[in-house]
Parts: sequence; structure tokens; C-alpha cells
Amino acid sequence: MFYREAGQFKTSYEKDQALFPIRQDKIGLGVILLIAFVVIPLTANDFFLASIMIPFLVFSLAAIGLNVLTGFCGQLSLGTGAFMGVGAYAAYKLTTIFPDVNVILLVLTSGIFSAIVGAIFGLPSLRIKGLYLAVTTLAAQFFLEWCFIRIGWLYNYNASGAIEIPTREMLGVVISGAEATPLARYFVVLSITVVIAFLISNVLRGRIGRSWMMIRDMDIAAELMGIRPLQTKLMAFAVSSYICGVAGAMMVFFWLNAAEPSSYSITLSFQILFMVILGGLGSVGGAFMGAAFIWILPIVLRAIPSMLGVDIGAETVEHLAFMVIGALIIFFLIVEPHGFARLWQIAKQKLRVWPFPY
Amino acid sequence: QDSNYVPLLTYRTGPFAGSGIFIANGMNDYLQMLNERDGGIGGVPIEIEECETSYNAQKGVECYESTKGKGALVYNPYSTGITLQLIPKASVDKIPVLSVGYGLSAAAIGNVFPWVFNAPTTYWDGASVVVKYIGEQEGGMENLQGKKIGYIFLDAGFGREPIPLLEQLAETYGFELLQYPVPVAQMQSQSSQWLNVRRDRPDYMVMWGWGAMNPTAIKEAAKIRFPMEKFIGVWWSAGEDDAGAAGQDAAGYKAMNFSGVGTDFPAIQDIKTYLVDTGKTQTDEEMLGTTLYNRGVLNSVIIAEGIRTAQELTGKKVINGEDMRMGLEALNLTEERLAELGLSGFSYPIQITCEDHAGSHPVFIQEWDGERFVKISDWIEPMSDVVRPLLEAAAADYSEKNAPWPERSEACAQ
Amino acid sequence: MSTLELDRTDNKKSASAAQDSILRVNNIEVIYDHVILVLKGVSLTVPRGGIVALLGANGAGKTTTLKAVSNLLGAERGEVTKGKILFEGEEVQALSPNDLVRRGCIQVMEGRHCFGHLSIEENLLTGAYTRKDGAAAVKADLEMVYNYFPRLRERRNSQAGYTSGGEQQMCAIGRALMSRPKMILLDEPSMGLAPQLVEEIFEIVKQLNDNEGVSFLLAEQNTNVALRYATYGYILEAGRIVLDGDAKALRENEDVKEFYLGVGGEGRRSFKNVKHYKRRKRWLA
Amino acid sequence: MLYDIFVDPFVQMYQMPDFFLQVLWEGFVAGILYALIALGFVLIFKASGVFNFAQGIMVVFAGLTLVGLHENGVPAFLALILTIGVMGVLAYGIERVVMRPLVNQPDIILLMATIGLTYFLIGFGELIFGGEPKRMITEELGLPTGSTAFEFGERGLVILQHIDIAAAVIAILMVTALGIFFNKTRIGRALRAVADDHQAALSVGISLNQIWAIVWFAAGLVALATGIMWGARSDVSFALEIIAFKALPVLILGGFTSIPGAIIGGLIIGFGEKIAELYWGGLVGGGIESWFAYIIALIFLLFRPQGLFGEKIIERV
Amino acid sequence: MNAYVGAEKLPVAGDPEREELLRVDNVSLSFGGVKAITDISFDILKGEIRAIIGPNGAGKTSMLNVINGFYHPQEGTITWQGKVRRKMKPYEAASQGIARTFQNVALFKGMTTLDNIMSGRSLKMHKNFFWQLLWRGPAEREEIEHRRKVEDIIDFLEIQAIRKTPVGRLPYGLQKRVELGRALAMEPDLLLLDEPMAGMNLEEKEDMSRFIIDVNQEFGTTIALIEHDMGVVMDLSDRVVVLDYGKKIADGPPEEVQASQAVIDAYLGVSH
Ligand SMILES: Nc1ncnc2c1ncn2[C@@H]1O[C@H](COP(=O)(O)OP(=O)(O)OP(=O)(O)O)[C@@H](O)[C@H]1O
Ligand SMILES: Nc1ncnc2c1ncn2[C@@H]1O[C@H](COP(=O)(O)OP(=O)(O)OP(=O)(O)O)[C@@H](O)[C@H]1O
Ligand SMILES: [Mg+2]
Ligand SMILES: [Mg+2]
Repeated sequence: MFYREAGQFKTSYEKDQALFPIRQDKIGLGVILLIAFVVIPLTANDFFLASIMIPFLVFSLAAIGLNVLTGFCGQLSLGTGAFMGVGAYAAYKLTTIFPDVNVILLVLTSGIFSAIVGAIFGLPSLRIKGLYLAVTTLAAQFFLEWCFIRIGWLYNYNASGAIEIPTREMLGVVISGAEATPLARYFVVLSITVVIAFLISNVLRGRIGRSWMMIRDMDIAAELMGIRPLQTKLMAFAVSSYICGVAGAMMVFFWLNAAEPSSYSITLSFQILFMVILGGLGSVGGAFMGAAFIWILPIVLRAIPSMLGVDIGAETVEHLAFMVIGALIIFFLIVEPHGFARLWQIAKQKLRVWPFPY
Repeated sequence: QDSNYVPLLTYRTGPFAGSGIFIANGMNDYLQMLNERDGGIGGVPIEIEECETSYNAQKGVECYESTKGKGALVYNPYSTGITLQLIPKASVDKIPVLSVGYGLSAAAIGNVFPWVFNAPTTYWDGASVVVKYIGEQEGGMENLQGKKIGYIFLDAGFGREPIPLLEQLAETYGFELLQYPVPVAQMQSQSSQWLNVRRDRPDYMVMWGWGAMNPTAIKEAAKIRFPMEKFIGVWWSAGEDDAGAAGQDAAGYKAMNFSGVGTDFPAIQDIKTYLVDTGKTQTDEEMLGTTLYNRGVLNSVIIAEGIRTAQELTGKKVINGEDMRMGLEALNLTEERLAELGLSGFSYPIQITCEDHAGSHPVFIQEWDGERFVKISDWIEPMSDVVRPLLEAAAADYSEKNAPWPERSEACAQ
Repeated sequence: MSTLELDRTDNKKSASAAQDSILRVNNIEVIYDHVILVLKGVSLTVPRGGIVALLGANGAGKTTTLKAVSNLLGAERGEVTKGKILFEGEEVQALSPNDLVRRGCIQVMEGRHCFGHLSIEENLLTGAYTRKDGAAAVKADLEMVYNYFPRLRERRNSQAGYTSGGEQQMCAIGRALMSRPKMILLDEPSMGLAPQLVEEIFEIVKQLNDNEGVSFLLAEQNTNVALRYATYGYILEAGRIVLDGDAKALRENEDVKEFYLGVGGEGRRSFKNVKHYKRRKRWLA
Repeated sequence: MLYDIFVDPFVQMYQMPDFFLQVLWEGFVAGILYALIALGFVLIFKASGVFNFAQGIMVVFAGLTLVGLHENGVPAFLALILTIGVMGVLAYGIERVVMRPLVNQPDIILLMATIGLTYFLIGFGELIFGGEPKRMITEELGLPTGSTAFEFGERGLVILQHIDIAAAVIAILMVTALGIFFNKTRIGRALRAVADDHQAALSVGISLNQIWAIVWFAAGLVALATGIMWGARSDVSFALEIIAFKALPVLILGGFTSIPGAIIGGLIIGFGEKIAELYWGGLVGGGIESWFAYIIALIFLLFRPQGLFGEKIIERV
Repeated sequence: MNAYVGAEKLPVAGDPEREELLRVDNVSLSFGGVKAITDISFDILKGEIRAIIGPNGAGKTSMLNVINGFYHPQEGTITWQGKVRRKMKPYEAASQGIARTFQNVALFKGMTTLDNIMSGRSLKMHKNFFWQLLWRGPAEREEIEHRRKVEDIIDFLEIQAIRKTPVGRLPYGLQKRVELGRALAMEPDLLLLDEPMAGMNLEEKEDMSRFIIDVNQEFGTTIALIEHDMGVVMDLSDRVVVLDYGKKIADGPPEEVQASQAVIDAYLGVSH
């Protein structure tokens, strides 16, 4: 009753191929954008912006990036953290080399470097497949991490070995560095994420996105249909790493302010992978849902005891949070291995036939 | 509502929990004891809140963001990584960062880092003390000429921090500095590093280790039969559990320290009476008086005294971050004051000034006798003449690299 | 259910013989993924020692029915939401698939599903996993299977994943035989097999049925052969049984002739001459 | 530079043969220990196609349970037996709660589930045992602790730790036993069948539940042995979990499904990384151990995409 | 069994007017010890329907794999449109105009029917990454142009209703049909069909036959067909090659082949 698609006829292929062919979805998206761009900035406090929304958006973007590779092209990668790191270090170097160029531009450029690195590490994918490939992407992870530590040039030989973000302005507003307000940073992160998400959705529904999915679903058949496997996979690696690189650069420029090599460790890779899988492999919307779940849930879990007025130690909360997260991951995988995106579809389908069960 | 809010960023989980738990308990207990015994400081209770960081920078920043709005007075990140993240934020949010014997050495220059404190001493001071001590053992600094000193360190910001100073000293005194980085992922399998040590045969080994790295290193050293008396750790490698893992084999192992060991202090006894005996803490009795636990206590002593000084200076009972900074900057923990606190001899007197945020720097050396640590040296002064100019240069370098770095609002008075 | 006189009487007959049925499926409903309703009340009975054919177009739900019986739906995120399935009086839903095999009910899955990394012989031996009657008996049965399918003997040491489609199909069937079942659920056994082998397979079915009293429930597209060997048949359309009856009766039925056997009024039609696409006539539309 | 890369290391090996021997021994021991972790992975992968990420944490968990029980006054051997029991319960629980509902799901989903399990076990383990490192009860278990030094020449010295020798012996025994169990029995064949196709395995009457419980239990035992050995070298703490990553290159090198592969892969990696670190690592600043193993594995894989002993990946249409 | 009604044949066999599209000369292929194909030669003429039959494991599928470059024969040559073909990558075969369906359905399981068929047009679409990013404009126009063609195929195969269904959930028979659609979308010169009618009932086979004949007659596509249903083979094909144990045992028009004793012994069995 609430969710009726009937009566909406698509009269042209354009309309049928639109990102959101159904009216309700269009309205839904509009509402979400309105909330993101207007309601949240007007109402949220600094903590919500700086510690929830900004990381959430950064992670969403990274999850979209990994989703391109794993969800769409079927190449499981555990090196996301390092590719994000490449973006971050590249952006940092660029700001020291070109101090006067707009940081947003530099952040967007930095992705190119991680795209190149990603493509290089994607080369073995021609021969190595599946879980074997996943493990070899760990080579990228550990090797790059080692580079971040060992190559002093990358962090301008700072004694601390960390990169620290200088203060930069755009249009008279400070957008990076410690003085940037959470609101300014939020707008930057939100805009970049939304634009990239939109652009990549375009790619994913077109020829290139399809060729990735062909490789994912059955590489031999894809090849017999004229898809060049190496080229296609490398492209997926490059595009995915580009997005991850931008996300990594945003992570340090607009969220953390400083980063050590350990900020881009294997833990980060796993975090992103979780988001992708729980959100739903092969779904851009799912990446957002997954990111929200994995980032926000622990924060909420940690807040629960104090909200309830229960007095348990911080570490007990942490332990319980770990257990609950682990259990929930398993739980959701069992409930729906295809992630939140599929749950959402099923929910819609149920609404469509409501009040009948099926 | 009438309370001074002190968030404690701690880690009781993760790979460094082994060290983190001691610190966390020490910090917590002293402040809580003040609440129990004196009803807080200056008649106002301290509101303590722990936030678990797991030694993870992301979580650390999250803890910071989620607590700063509640009127946090000071932050103790207990991770060089998190400290580095907070340094630029501190001046914006006007909340001091107190890194007790860790963090950025250059932060000792109060003129450049008005919001960061690293009393009672810096890594660079510590490194100079080690070299000085080795020189003494060898019968004079001139005898360092041609010696080989190995430096094994956790390959992260923390371990790399003293390298510039050590390199400088190596040049000055003509010894050879050999570096053995231990990646975080390799903390528990250091056999390669120690094989390298065995091949290079350094005369002394210096260690900057933390967490699970320490016991492994000490065991490996014993395994290759490195002479323990020539193995000296930083004050973070001074835990009883660290040396205890190798038991008797570790006898002779030395470490620097700047906080008292043992429970023979009235204040520690008060913790026992008010908290341990009443079960109001997670600390069990054996933990009391251990090196790292006492370190945590010293940390809280500095916080508490900072608050007290601030209250005196401002006349307010409930203070804010800015007041806290004034308090810390005027902190003077004299011997008398320490005695009043029931901590006579617990620490060298600490006086923080506007220029010198590291207070006074001497440290002492303790030795593992197979069962516990014993203090074996007097307080050793660092080579301030060498360290201070280097710190100033490093601070200038930092502010330049992070230009535009905010100037101190009012220059140091003196 | 059915409109045919003939079937009614038959239904009664089979109802009276119900006590001696090895398998009874009672009005089951199956849903995939919580939302896709596939079977809408299917009932059928396999008498002990009977060969029952389940016919129907693509997507009618034959495979689903068989999987419901062997309790393999769980692995496909499907579930039986209504109705009951009784194998020898025991409720199947309460048993695990391996319990069922132990009790003598085994399925040959559609699409072969050989273990690709195992050799043909190892594949066959996995079929004897539940058996407890000793290595010698298993060995004898292995010989028997090789005699049924000499091709398998030639390829016994090849990895199943590399063998041809038909070889895999033989392997799948042989594997099921290795468990010495009382009842076999055969899903499209003839798929991808050469014509003389199709006949052979059904000969084997008949032989096992005659000699050892093995019961069969077979889903088969090759209606012609299926109805020749089966004793009873059900026709499934869009998740419902639309027609059932003795195999002989079904063979005579005009609709069945038209749509499943391809022997319209004037004898065998040529595939070449199907000039216009025919709309399938639905009994339930 | 070229001299440093191509000549000097060999000169060193020649000049300090005792040291070279020691390096080889350390490589051997490291290899054996990696192999022990890898073995746990192999068991589960072989039996279900599941890449069990939780193996590392199971090692910690087993070690902590053992030490924790002992700390609470349980005699060492009783603690050992109780720990075996706990691993059994854990295996049953995992089968029941995680594996059974996820039968027939794609690899990556199962991989994810085991990572979820890892989180759960970390939280659970720390909740019960606390986060601080614990000392392994090596002596109490009757494991040798001393070392034997072979001195020769003027300064020649090779030191062998007894515990390392014990580790090698135990590893070899375990591999042999498991190898026999899985290759020569009916169960072994069933395991490989399950790994190929869950649904088909069900259809021929292989009880996945039973098989999984057995295999997870076996993996739990391997984890316990690993935990004792690693714990004796450093401490038992959650930091050990990181070491599990070291088993992954071993695994891909040996092949996911091969028990001997785990050992041989472990030895190749162990020798390779120690020699590389000690003779070449210095040239690039050291610490190359953290990724060198992966690079070795990657290079091997380019020639054999299924690892040295892994089952060939079937590609056919 | 020879009571086929109206099984008249176009006299194509050996028709000199027909151009040769592909020729296989003395091809042998073995895997380790297994000889899958031994010294086989035959040709396929433009516009004909060429059936390949033979008992299980005779090497039929392997033959198709050789033709489209997935297997590389140890001996022998393949001549494609008059040119001897060198060893090539499978994706090159596709760009030369060879499309195929697979014995074990090889659809892209996670994609919808529509996307699967669209994927057949990959080689014909060229707008680069940056146009794809923008979508509006050239990329969209290209997409729609191809979508039209694909919709024609969907109409032709009568699978409108499952356009948006992920193919993994379709019943087997429909999957086969989608696979045919995907191959057709490639607009190939040569279409290789590996048991397109396995697992179908009579009615569906009739539909499928119709599609195959239409493709052949309307688009002039040459077809190589493997099928075990003799009815279908006899009715549809112009010429038949029979393989047994990797060797060719007969080659010729269907009636001739059907009558051959060797074929009856090896393949059809007594009852045929
Ligand atoms: N795993 C699944 N998820 C969702 N739907 C499914 C699934 N498996 C089958 N279906 C749907 O159930 C219906 C019945 O399928 P089933 O495989 O039982 O048919 P069938 O009669 O065996 O067909 P065929 O002759 O083609 O094998 C089909 O419409 C199919 O789309
Ligand atoms: N990649 C391979 N490795 C090893 N053996 C193979 C391979 N491909 C095919 N074979 C073998 O070659 C022979 C021919 O196989 P092919 O698949 O061509 O048979 P087919 O004629 O298509 O049979 P069917 O009608 O059963 O599909 C078989 O015996 C098969 O086992
Ligand atoms: Mg079916
Ligand atoms: Mg074939």
C-alpha cells in the first residue's frame, strides 16, 4: 500500500536505464541529500559531524572503491588500507610541493598515484585468482606499509614519521588542518563523496561496469565473449584504487589531521572489507549502509552502558563491543549473505505485495 | 555539576594492553583516591572517564572528539601516534595535552608548543642519559670512541623519536650507532633482529620498546647470550612483566626510570586503603608499586597538582582547559610538596616553566635482579646543553613544516 | 485437482495403497529467499517399488520438489513453509540430508555436481560414504557401476572436473547407485547423454526396480522415455500439480500427447516445421 | 652497491659459517612455527573450502585458556586436558552457530564469517582472561627449556634452544598423523568432496555437521600446540594474533589444501626470510621480513597459481 | 523413426557456391595421456547448420573449444575465412565473429537477463571511460542504441518477462535461452551451440529449434550445433560430423549419417 510501483510505466529506454527509475526511490534520494546538505549542518553538533559523519563518509567512499574491485570485478583485495595510504601520502607530498594549489584539487589528484600503484599490484591478477589473489594483495599491504615507514621522503623526514596536515583555505574558509571547523570539513567530504559516488554509478551501469561483472561472474565466459581479462581487471584495480586513494587522502586531510603508517594498516583494510560485504557486494548504496553499520555501531555500543547508567569499565565495554560486533557480523551474514542492499530489496518487495505475505 | 572533568585515554585491549593496563590503573587510582580521601581537589571532585583507544589513532581521535565537549581539562593519549594527532587540535580547542615522558620531544619548547607538556622528561633527554651512563660505565665519555651501541626500537613514531639525538651523540663521541627496527607486526618474533645483533656484536644495546615487544626482546637477548648488564631500556621497557618473562636469565637487565618503584609511599598506601582493600578498583595488590603502575600514578600526580595550581592561580574551583594550561605551566612539584603528598622521593622535583614544558629532566637507572627492579644509580642529569638546542631546532622545524603554525598568544614572561 | 475422470479413479487407487507408499508429499509450499513462492501446494505419492515421473516445463518446480524431499533446500535459502513430507512415515524436515541417505533416500542432482577435484573413482566412492557393509561390498558395487558405464572405467583416474558433460552425468548417477538406496530421486538423468545411453539409464532404472525393489521419483524432460518406464506420472505447472495418472493413461491423454510427446494428430512432427511459436496451453491459467 | 648485493652476503656466509648455521636454524624454527599455524588453516580449508581467518585467534585463545586455567590453580596437565575440552566445545559451537547456517555460501562470505568470529573471540577472550600477556607454563608442561650450545673454533657458536627442537618434533609428528588421517581414510575423501561442493556432499549423505565439528576440533588442537610453542618463545597475548598473517604466505606457497605443503611452504618462507633479512635486509633499511614472505609467495604463485602442492584450479567450459 | 514429416533439405552439402567459413585440418588435441581429439578434419560452410554428434566424451565440446581458441591443439591448423589462424587468445575469437553457448550454462549469474544479453554487445560498444563517467550524452546514446538491439533479441526469444530477473534464479531451460540470446547479441558470423536443448521438454525444444532456424535463415548466421537429440539434429542440420573417441567416423548429410553402420554402433544404439 505504501510502496506501489504499479502504474509507473517507463516509456523510453532512457527512463528505464535511469539510476533510480522509480519515483519513490527518486524522492527518497532527494530526501537523503536534503538531510545531508541542509538538515545535518543545521542541527548537528561538532562531535556528530567530526566523529560520526566525516568518518562515515570517508569510509563510504573507500567502501565504494573496494566494491568496484571486489563487488563488481570479483577480485578480492585485502590491500585497501595501503592503497588509501598511497593516496594520503601522495596528497601530503603534493601539498608540500605545491603549497598554493587548492587542497581539494590535490586530494583528487592524489588518487591517480594510488591508481597507478593499484594497477601495478593488480598485475598478478591475470594468473592468480580468488583467495590466492586476496593473500597476494596482502603483499601490497605490507610492502606499502613498510615503504611509508622506511622512505623518509614520503613524510618529509619528520622525526615522528607521521604526516601532519597543514592549514589550507578555500574561498576564505579553512578546510584542512586543525583550525578547520567540522562543518567546513563535512561539506568538503560530503561533496567529494557524493560526486564520486554519482560518477562511479554511471560507470557501473554502462559498458565498463558490465565488463567487470562479467569477469566477476565467470571469467572464462567473459573472455570467450571478447573481454580482455588483464585490461579489464587492471582498470578495475586502477579505478578502485583511485577512489580508495581519494578516500585515504580525505581521511587524513579532513578527518584525522595527522597520520602514521599504522593508520593505514591491515586493520583498515578489513574494516573496509566488512563494510563492503555487510553492505552488499556489488551495490553502491550498500557501501553506505555497510559503512554506517561498521563505523557507527561500535560508537553506539560504547555509548550504551553510560546511557543506561550501568557502570562497567571502558575495557569491558570494548570487549563486549568486540563480541557484539563479531556476533552481529555473523548474524547478518546468516540472515542475508548478500548484505543490507539485498535486505532492503527484499523489504521493498514485501512492501510491494503487502498486505499479502508474498 | 561541580566537578573537574578529566578524561583518560587508555588501552586495556589490543597489542599493547600488556603495558597499557598498568598505566591505566595507576592513573585512575590516584585520582580516584583523591576523590575518596579528600573529596577531590580544592573541594571539588574529579570526574574521571576512561575512553578505550586500543592504541589506535582513529579511536584515539574519536575519544578526544567525544570527550572534549564535556569540558575536558587535559588529555593523556599514551600513544605517540595519538599525541601527534592531538597536538594541532590542542591549540584550537584550548585543551592541554600532557604526555608524560613520551610524545614529541620537541614539545618541550613551550614557546612553540604552548598547549603540549611532556614533563618530567623527553625521549631525547633520556637518550642522552643512556649515552652518559654508558660513558660512565666505560670510565669516561672519551672511551666511547670506537664503541658500538646498538639501538633496537619499535618501528613507529615512538621508537624513531630519539634517533636524531642518538645520531648526533654518535657523531660527537665517536661511537657507532647500529639500528635494529622492530616492525609492529614482528614484535613477537624478533629472532632476525637479534641474530643481527649477534653478528654485529655491539658493546651495548639500548631499547625503545613497548607492549609485547619488551619481553620478547629480553628473551631473545638472553637466547643469544647478550650480556644483560649491557642492555638498557627506556622507561617504557621497565615493566616487571617485561623482564620477568625471562626470569633469572634477565638478571642484570637495566632500564631508565623516573618514577618510584615499590609501595613504600604513603600515597600508594592510601590507594591500597581506600581503593584496593575496598574493592573499588580493578587493581589487584600485586600490581601496586610496579614500575608502570607507579608511572600512571605520577601522571595523575602531575594532573592533580596542575589542577590545584590552576585553582590557586584563578581562584576558581571548577576550571577549564585554559586554566589547566596556566596551572601546568606554573607547576612546581618541589621536594616538600612531594613529601606533603606522601610521595617523598617518588619523583625528582618537577618544575615546569613557560619555556620548558618538560620540567626537570633527570632519570635514574634500575636493574632487574631476577625477581624485581632495584634502583642502582642516582638521578642522572641529561646533557641539556646538547639536547636543548636540538629541541629548539626541531620545534622550529616542526612549526615551519606545519606553517602557518599558530603563534603563542602571549610570549613567555621570563 | 484434475478434470479427468480417469485420474480420479486412479487417485482413489493410490490413496488406498497409501500405507505402502515409500514417500508421501503432502500439500507442500516452498519459498525461496523469503519472498519467492515456488511450490503452491504440491502433493504426490511414490508407492514402494514404484517409478514415478514428475513432468513439467522449465521452471515448473520439479527440481524444487525433489530438493524439498531430500531436504537440500536449506542450502539454497529456500524453505518448506507448509505441508509435510514423509519418507517411510518419518517426517523429512526433521531429518538431516545425511540421515535421509542413511535411511536409503538419495538424490541425483540436476546439473551433475560432481566433485571436480576428485577423480571419477573417488567420486563414486563418496557415494558409499554412509555404507557400513564393508569394503568388499563397496568394491563389488564399484564394479557394477563400471559395468553399467564402461566409459567411466576408462576415465576412472581423471579428475571429474575435466571430464566431459556426459561423463560427469554418468558419474553423478553412478555415485548415487553406490549408496545402495531404497529410493532414488533422479533429476533429469538423461540430460546431456547420448541417445543409446538414455535408454541404458532407464534400463538400469527398470532393472534396479525389478530386481531390488528400488523406488524412483524422477524429474525428466524426455517425457517420451519417462512415461515408457514410469508406472505413474504427475504433471507440474507453475508450482501446482495439474494432472496425474497412470503412465499409460497419461501417454494416451491428448494434451500430454500434444505438448509433451509431440505426437499430434498426424504422427511425429518435424522440428523444422514448427512454423509459429506455440503458446503453451495452461490447464490453470 | 652491486658488490653489496651479489658478493658480500656470500662472503659473509663463508667467513662466519657458525653464524650462517645459526641463521639457518632460526629460519628452520620460524618455518616450523609458521607451518603450525598454516596447518590449522589447511585443515579447515581442505574440509570446507573455508579460509579460516580465526585460526590466529584460536591459537591465542587456546594458549590463554591453558595458562589461565593454570593461573587459577588447575595443575598443568589437567589444564591441558581441560583446554582440549574447551577447544572441542568451541569447535562444536562454531559448527553449530557459524558454519551450519552458512552452508553452500560463496567463499568470501565464509571468510567474512570467520573474521566475525575472530572479533568475537578477541572480545570474549579478553573479557575472560584480560588483555595482559601471560607467561606460558612451559616447564610445568614438562617441555624442555634450556639450550645447547655447540662451540667450535675460536668464536664459533651455534645455540639450539630445546623448546625449538621440541616444536620441530611436535610439528612433524602432527603433520604425519594428520596426513595419514586425512589421506588414508574415508573421511579424507569426504573432506575433499565437501570442499568442492557443499550441496553435492550433502546429497551423497556426508554429514557436514559432523565433519566440520571434527575438523574444527583438529584445528583447535593444532592451535593449542601452536599456542604453546609460540607462547614459549614470547608470551601468550593477543599481540600473537598478528603472527597469523605470517602463515598466509606459507599457505599460498604450499597450497591451501596440502598438509605437507604447509610444512614445506613454512620452511621455504622461514629460511628465505631469515636469510634475506640478515644478509640483504640491511641494504634497504631492514624490517623487510614483514613483506618478504609475501613476495616469495607471489613469485612462486606466478608460476604455479595454486601453490606448490595445491589442487589445480579447474578451468573448463 | 524415419517417419519425419516434411524433412526436406536444402541441397547445401558440398554445394560449390557456398563459401567455406572455417576449416579444421588434421587437428589433434591431448591432455596428458588423454587423447581428446585425433586427427580430425572437416569444414563449415557459410550459412549452413553443421551438427557435431557423437557419444559422451567423444571430443565434441573440445572441438568447439579448439575452434574458439580456448584450447590450443598440438597438431593441425584451423582456417578461418580463408586465413590460417595462428595460436590466439580466446577473446580474439570473439572479435573475429565467433560466439558460443556452453554445455554447462555459463551465464553471468549475478547479472539480470538484460545485462547478460547486453554483455554480448561489449565488443560493439566503444565510448571510453570518461564518457561513461558523464553518462549523459554519448555514453547514454550508445547504450540506448544497443539496448534497442537487445530488446529485439529479447522479443525474439520471448523472454520479456524475465528481463530484470537475475539469471542465477532462472530455471535451467530459460538460462539456456538467455545464453542463446547473449550469443546472438554478438551478431556473430559463426555461432557455436553446445547442447542448447539439453534439459528441455519437447515443446521447449520446438521453440528453440525455431529460434535456431530463424537465426540461420534471417540473419544468415552459420551455426555449429552439438546435440544429443537425434530428432533435432536430423531435422535442423544440413550436414553432420560424427565423432567417436576423438576420431571422425562419419561426415555427411543427416540421412546418410543416420544410416551409417559405424554411427549406429557407436552412437545411436540398436533401437535407432
Ligand atoms: N535459489 C533460488 N532462488 C530463487 N528462486 C529460485 C531458486 N531456485 C529456483 N527458483 C525458482 O523456482 C522456480 C522453479 O524452479 P525449478 O528449478 O524447481 O524448476 P524445474 O521444474 O526444475 O525447471 P527445469 O526443468 O528448468 O530444471 C523457477 O521459477 C525458479 O526461478
Ligand atoms: N581440459 C581437459 N583436461 C583433461 N581431459 C579433458 C579436458 N577436456 C576434455 N577432456 C577429456 O577429453 C574427452 C572429450 O571431452 P569433451 O568434453 O570434448 O566430450 P564431449 O564430446 O563434449 O562429450 P559430452 O557429450 O559428454 O559432453 C573427455 O574424455 C574428457 O575427459
Ligand atoms: Mg530442474
Ligand atoms: Mg560436451
